[in-house]
Amino acid sequence: MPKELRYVVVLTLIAGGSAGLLALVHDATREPIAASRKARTLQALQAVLPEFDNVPTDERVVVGAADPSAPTDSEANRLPVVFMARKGGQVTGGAVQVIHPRGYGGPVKVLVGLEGDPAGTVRVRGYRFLEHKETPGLGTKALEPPFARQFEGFEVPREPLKVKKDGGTVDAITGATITSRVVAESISEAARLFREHGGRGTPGAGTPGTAPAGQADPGQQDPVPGGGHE
Amino acid sequence: MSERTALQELGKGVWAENPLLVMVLGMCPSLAVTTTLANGLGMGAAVIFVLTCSNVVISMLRRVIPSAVRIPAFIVVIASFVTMVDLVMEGFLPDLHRSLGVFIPLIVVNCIILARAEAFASKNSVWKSALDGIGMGVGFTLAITVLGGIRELLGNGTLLGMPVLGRGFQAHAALVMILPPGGFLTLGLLMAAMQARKGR
Amino acid sequence: MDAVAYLQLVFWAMFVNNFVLAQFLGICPFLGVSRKVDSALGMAAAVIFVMVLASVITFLLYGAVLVPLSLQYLQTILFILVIAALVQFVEMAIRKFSPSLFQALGIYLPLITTNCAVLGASLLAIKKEFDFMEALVFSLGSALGFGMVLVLFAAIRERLALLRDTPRAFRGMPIALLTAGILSLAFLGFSGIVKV
Amino acid sequence: MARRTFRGGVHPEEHKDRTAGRSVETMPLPGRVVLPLRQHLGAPAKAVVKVGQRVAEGEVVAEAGGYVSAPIHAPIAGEVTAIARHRHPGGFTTDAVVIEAREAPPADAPEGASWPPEPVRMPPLDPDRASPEDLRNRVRDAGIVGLGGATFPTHVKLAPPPEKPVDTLVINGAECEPYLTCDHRVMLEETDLVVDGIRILRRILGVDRVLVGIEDNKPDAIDRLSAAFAGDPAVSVQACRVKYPQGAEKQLIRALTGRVVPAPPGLPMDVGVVVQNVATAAAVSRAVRQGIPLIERVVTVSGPSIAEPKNLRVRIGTPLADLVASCGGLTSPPGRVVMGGPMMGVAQVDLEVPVVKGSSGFLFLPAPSEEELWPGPCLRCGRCVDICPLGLAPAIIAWHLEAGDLDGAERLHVRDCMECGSCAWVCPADRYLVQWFRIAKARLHERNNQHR
Amino acid sequence: MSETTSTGEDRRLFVGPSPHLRDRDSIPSVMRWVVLALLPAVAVSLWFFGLEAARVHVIAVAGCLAVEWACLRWLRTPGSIRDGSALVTGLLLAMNLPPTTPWWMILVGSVVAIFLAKHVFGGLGSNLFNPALTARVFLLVAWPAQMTTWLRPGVRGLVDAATLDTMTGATPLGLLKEGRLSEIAASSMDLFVGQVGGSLGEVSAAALLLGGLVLLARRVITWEIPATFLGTVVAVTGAVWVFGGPQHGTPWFHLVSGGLMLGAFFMATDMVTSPMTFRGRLIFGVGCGLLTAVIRLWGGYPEGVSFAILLMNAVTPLIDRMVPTPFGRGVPKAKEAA
Amino acid sequence: MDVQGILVAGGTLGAVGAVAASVLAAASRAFRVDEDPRIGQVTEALPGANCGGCGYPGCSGYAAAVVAGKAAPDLCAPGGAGAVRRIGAILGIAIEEKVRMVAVVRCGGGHQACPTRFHYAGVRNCKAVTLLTEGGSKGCPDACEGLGDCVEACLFDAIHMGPDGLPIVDRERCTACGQCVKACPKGVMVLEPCTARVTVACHTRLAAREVRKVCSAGCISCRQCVKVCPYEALAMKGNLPVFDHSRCVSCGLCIDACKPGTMAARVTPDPAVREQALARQAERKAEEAARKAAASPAPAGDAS
Ligand SMILES: Cc1cc2nc3c(=O)[nH]c(=O)nc-3n(C[C@H](O)[C@H](O)[C@H](O)COP(=O)(O)O)c2cc1C
Ligand SMILES: Cc1cc2nc3c(=O)[nH]c(=O)nc-3n(C[C@H](O)[C@H](O)[C@H](O)COP(=O)(O)O)c2cc1C
Ligand SMILES: Cc1cc2nc3c(=O)[nH]c(=O)nc-3n(C[C@H](O)[C@H](O)[C@H](O)COP(=O)(O)O)c2cc1C
Ligand SMILES: Cc1cc2nc3c(=O)[nH]c(=O)nc-3n(C[C@H](O)[C@H](O)[C@H](O)CO)c2cc1C
Ligand code: SF4
Ligand code: SF4
Ligand code: SF4
Ligand code: SF4
Ligand code: FES
Repeated sequence: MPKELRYVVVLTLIAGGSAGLLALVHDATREPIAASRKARTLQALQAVLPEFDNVPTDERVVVGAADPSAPTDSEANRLPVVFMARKGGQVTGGAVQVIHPRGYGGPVKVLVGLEGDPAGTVRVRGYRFLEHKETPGLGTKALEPPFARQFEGFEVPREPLKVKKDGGTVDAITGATITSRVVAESISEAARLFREHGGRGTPGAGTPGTAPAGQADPGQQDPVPGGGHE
Repeated sequence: MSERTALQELGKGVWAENPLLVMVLGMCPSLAVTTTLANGLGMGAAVIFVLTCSNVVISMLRRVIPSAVRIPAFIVVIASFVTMVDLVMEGFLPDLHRSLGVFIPLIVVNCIILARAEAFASKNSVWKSALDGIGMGVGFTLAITVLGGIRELLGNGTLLGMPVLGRGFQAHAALVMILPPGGFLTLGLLMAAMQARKGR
Repeated sequence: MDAVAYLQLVFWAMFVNNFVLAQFLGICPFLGVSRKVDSALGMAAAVIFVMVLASVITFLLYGAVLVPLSLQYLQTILFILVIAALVQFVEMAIRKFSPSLFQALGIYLPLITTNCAVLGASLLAIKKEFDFMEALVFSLGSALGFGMVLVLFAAIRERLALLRDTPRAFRGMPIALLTAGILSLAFLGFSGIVKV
Repeated sequence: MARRTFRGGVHPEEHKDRTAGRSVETMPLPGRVVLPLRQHLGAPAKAVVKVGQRVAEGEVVAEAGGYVSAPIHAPIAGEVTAIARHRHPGGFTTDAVVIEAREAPPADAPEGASWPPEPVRMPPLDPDRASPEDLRNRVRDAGIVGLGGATFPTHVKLAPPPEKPVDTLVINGAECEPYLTCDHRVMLEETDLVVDGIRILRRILGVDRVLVGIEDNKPDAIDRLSAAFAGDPAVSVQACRVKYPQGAEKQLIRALTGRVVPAPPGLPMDVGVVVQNVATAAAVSRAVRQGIPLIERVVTVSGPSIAEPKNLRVRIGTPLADLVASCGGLTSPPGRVVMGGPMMGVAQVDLEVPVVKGSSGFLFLPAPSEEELWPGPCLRCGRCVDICPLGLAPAIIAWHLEAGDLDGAERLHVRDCMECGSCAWVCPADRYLVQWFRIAKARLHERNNQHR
Repeated sequence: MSETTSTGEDRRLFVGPSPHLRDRDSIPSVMRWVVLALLPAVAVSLWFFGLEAARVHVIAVAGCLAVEWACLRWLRTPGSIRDGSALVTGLLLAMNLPPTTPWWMILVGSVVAIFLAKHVFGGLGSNLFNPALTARVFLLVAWPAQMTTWLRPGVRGLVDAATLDTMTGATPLGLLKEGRLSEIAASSMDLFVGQVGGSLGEVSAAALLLGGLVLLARRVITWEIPATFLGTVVAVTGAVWVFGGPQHGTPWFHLVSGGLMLGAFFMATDMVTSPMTFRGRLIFGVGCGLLTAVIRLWGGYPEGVSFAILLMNAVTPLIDRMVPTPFGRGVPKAKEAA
Repeated sequence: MDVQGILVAGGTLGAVGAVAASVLAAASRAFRVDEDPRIGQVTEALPGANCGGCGYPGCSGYAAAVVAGKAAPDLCAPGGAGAVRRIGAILGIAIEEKVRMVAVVRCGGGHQACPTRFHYAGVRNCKAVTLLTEGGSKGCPDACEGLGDCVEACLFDAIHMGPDGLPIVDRERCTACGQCVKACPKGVMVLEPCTARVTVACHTRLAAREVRKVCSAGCISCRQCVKVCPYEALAMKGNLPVFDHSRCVSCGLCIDACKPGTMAARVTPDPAVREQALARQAERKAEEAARKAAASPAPAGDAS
């Protein structure tokens, strides 16, 4: 069946050839991609961390991963991560990546930068949304001054933070209470994880992130790690 | 169909056969990524590249490929270029890559590209196919840039991130414009305007 | 995941995050094959079939071939190759076994190949790290959602076609897009019902 | 007695009080009559007289043109002065025989011939002795057609094919159209004839069950007929709800028997029923007992522009202008002149039309309002869908038609529409729904003929 | 007609198709009744929100009439400014807005309602979506903050930006959404009468009910949609209340709060955008009720009535395909003549 | 990475491609459907107006019929000569071209010339009026109703309603599809060769006497046009003049001769043609006179 054979040959060659070509391109772009990813992580970390001289990406704890210091890609994506910042070997602070499952548009991945000592006072240095689907211009106001300013240097208490509507202290953005809640609760959770895992290099035994202890109201506000997909 | 000059071949995609506004192809990226002007430009550039390259390659291969496996073959060629764009963009333009999101791989299925491969490149010379690709790509880019511009301006109060109409306007920007309904509505009104002009 | 969670996933894919109205996937066939309810029904059936099948096959290929070989970067090209072949196969089969359906779907069957919704479902299932069942349910929900709005929209357009007073400038595509816009505005009402 | 009715329908203002109480006046003989050859459904009659010929009252001037057809008799004695095309009040033009009364006998008449000549009558029949066959032939020869408006030749209805046995005779005394009161008066003033006619019809059909349906706005007629049939177990007089179109035969059958006549081409016969109008029954009695052919009928002349609204006994063929004169003329120029009821009647171009067998009334109505002249857009309120007695979706059919989609309208069964007018009546936008359906039916008819 | 002379010489008759009688209802009369039926609720809104409410009513009505006039003039779609449909839309748009809505938003709403949702489709009778609701949802999505700023009832004067914050409160449904049902100060009688925050037409269930009954009595609307709509909301919220717990609100609470009465009697019943058949209207009402309840109970928005009606508007063409079976077609067929 | 990586990638995708192609190859065998490819080609050659003028359901229906030899290749009026040529090329047959036809309005009885008998209250549609009362609303039973069924019917936007309620055909746009002819309930629209620039704008069946009563533009059977035509292109048939299109040169002399203005120019006559015609007319007059003069002595006629 020469005609049919020709189909097979042509398609095989085109597919094989294309893939080969792509392999070349992939090879050539692998380095830049890796570099840019890493740079972006570091950039994000730099923006929220106090001064450091270590490589925070190398000192991280993936809370709840099978092997917290060598997690799989997907674990690193889904689970909370604590990055430590040191200067001269001394802990100056840390950045915690948490995933809040109940943003307006779905889960929000928040990177919270903290300053201080896991054992003592912990202050907020800044925060970023790494992945989110909050409404531009509404939910994203949570990253802008009037709202964000109240957290500058804010000393995070041990009890969970709440927005005023929920009976707490945090001023919410008008029309975007949900996102405001995300920020407040993520900061709280980040500080909790930082206190728990900071400085140890290994996760606290028996505290897999799926059932975090010390939650005041688990049904209402637990930024459960891995609680959502994104 | 009479022979077209090179310039006409290039120009038809911009207005008379504008792939988006006239032929209504490639709607998904046009609507999805046009929340900002910059996205429109970026997507446009990617499409110009893929469209031109795939038109050229398919035109070169047009005598080799039997028509029964034509579609899979074309699409593999297209997909290769798209993956290239994806990889290169991720490596060198990471920010743009992030905001265009899943729509970069989806350029593969952007109907414009396969439509041009089918309707034009598989029947015409390499040179003409290249011109067609560029023209169509530019036409598409123009259309989605306008779309992106309008939506960014009304929906966010900015153009390329700058509050061109002042902060007061920006504060009252209509969110809906950068949400899905805004895409449909803007494109619909844009097309109505085109139709009204043609009707004259 | 339990049954309720699967149902929620279906609801989410159909209503909250509808492919056409919220995700902008598959707009071309949505606008192209929605002039008659009958052909919309045919197209919806075809898309549901192809989409679920394609998602399953690509999901398996991804897990069984690309990941072990570290060839994830080939996912787009591989997926689309599979989809294109699948669609063409289905097209030939329909043409053989149901010429009337073929007549009705006519040129739109090949459009499924270039229907971003099908590739989108495959890619999103990977991106969202679904397991096999989730991927299956997700693609089914997405396809159902696509079919649903396609049929709804077709009924709307049959009615639009009977309108004689639509101003000239808006006839045809503009009015269809504006209708889709209002429809997607209405679909925003579902936002927040289920979060996935 | 439970008030019987059907699904759908409307309640237009009745306007019957101006004539309901007035007994029928017999009009003087007209000097000239115009007899269109199409006064019934089916094949037109064929003229058997020549111009110049003298005819006696009751003489056949045109014979039936086929089985579904009816002969036409001279309503007055006189000379045939023309056989030419003439406008018919049904809105068309057709051949007509014109007879003019003459003062003196013709010059070539035999000596001593009196003028006018004796009216021609058929020999009386005894309905109890004569065979059903003979009775039926008498109905045919008397030129009797349905006087309820449809003018279907009555003898045809009285001969159901053997495969469709008829077990019920329904007598239609509903008179649901506003303004009209002629059937009402006939029931009151010619009760004996109506009762006798019903018995004759029953004998011809050989049925054991007769149902007389009368809307309950005519309690006197219900009482009168109930009394007349008291003791006759086969006949039952039933009060029906006042609702238009209670008199439409399918609706009346549904109301009285609960049976549903299948959609066209379904006929009452398909459910074992024959429907006849009360005036038809009276005409049958006259033809059988007295041998008088159908040469006159009762006509309601009414409407706001007429000086003295009346029920008139009129010879067929009398010009409309004569009727107006008999009713004291017009008080104001009418906007519309309608033959029949206001819901289904036909608008007239002018008054130069004759009374025909199917003329139940002539109404002189005001001009249509601005809103009616320039209908608004359909609001999709669905009122028309709710009330269509046939369960059609008038608005949707009309959209298809306005968009030029005849097939769509056909799929929605536009052909079933009986043009009762309820939908257009109820429409707040005053759309010309019925007219669209007429156009559609005509176009579908043309298309079918083309295909043959 | 040009031949009609004023000298009275023209004795030509009018010739038209039957029927020659018409029901007295006309488009303007139907619209007049809707306006009339809305008046009690308008009065209540003026009572509770004073000048702010008057301002919103005036701008919305004037805006809608102006846009209507412009559209009739430029797009030449059928209808007339005097048919009253734009007036109804304007009033209903106002009823759907918070009392503090800025003037420019009301104007944008008028353009969306009359131009985008109505005349683009071909004017009166052709629109697929309820114009006033399309505008409301558009504004809600475009400017969520302004559209969810609620004045406390009883503030009678005009409000300026500086003092606004001190005069706002939450709507009962908003509180429900945030799980603060217990904080609702209003008694159920207040809810019914309208002593609560909300859009102009969300406040007084009683006044709206009165208007709705007028429309029903006058047969401007039929009972199917309001009955099934309200019934379904009560049934679903009732079931959830019984099985899911009191934090979801009682069915009575759902019945008298938010825009349910307005929606069920005045907006879902818009004949242009709702089904034309009896069965269709039942389906429509149940659908509206179901969607309203689902969005209120689980959705991101506190109020679901507008979305529910718009969504069911979209389903209406599909519902209308189910035309009734004509008389005599359900029974075994008569022999078809070929 | 390198060659191995390239080989793995190429091999993998190649294999998938091979499988896909094999499946398709097998399927194309198993599911073969034979359809004449020319049907598609012919469909493409048609204008795609789907006007139904050819008598088949849509262009593709006609294409199938043409390929099957069941229909003549020149039935598509909108496609014109071009389509015929293309179809001929596809099917490999030679076809001779027809004269182009064009729709013509054969009535001059607008609102002014031919007033209505009554006020019409109903659907603004010619068919509707004629169903309501036979003969329609105009004084003349054959007059144009002016409600534009023809305008609606034309898919090519070639007819517009003139100010006097008479349709005007755009001869450039008209494709002679005949839809207007079918649609007109009064028989006003007819197709005539496009070379005929002058037409009889009246088709009444009324006798001249009655025409005068109801219409000022109708033909009164005065025969002036027949007399004036120098080419003998006109003859009376019944009450009306009829053209012999093969003779008419469209000089327009008959237009001048027609008092009610029934003779109408669809395209302004060419002045040169007119000059010629006048000359011819003079010539004929002279001949006539000469013949008359020669009638009595009757010498050998000089033939010319
Ligand atoms: C804020 C942020 C935190 C991240 N944290 C981690 C992490 O803890 N572990 C990880 O493997 N990848 C993490 N990533 C993903 C990296 O961008 C990237 O995948 C990884 O560093 C590069 O791969 P490598 O493991 O070969 O260095 C993070 C990304 C961001 C933006
Ligand atoms: C289109 C749209 C987008 C919204 N996006 C967000 C958002 O991103 N974040 C948020 O917190 N609320 C968002 N909301 C508002 C929420 O639905 C909700 O009304 C609000 O968070 C309630 O908080 P409030 O009490 O501050 O008004 C959005 C509303 C709409 C209509
Ligand atoms: C809408 C409609 C209304 C009718 N109303 C009456 C009526 O009121 N009285 C009547 O006798 N016939 C009425 N008819 C005619 C009947 O359907 C039927 O033809 C008639 O009663 C048969 O009797 P006949 O043949 O003796 O006239 C109506 C028909 C239609 C379509
Ligand atoms: C009972 C009834 C309800 C109506 N409801 C609305 C409505 O909710 N919104 C609106 O814009 N117009 C409404 N109208 C007015 C009118 O129908 C509306 O403008 C049309 O939808 C425009 O085509 C209503 C009219 C009636 C008779
Ligand atoms: S006229 Fe026809 S469609 Fe209208 S109500 Fe009567 S039967 Fe129904
Ligand atoms: S009654 Fe009139 S306005 Fe209402 S749906 Fe029927 S046609 Fe339309
Ligand atoms: S004018 Fe008549 S023949 Fe000419 S294109 Fe139009 S409909 Fe066809
Ligand atoms: S030509 Fe015929 S169809 Fe056209 S307007 Fe005149 S009557 Fe109507
Ligand atoms: S671009 Fe998505 S379907 Fe065409």
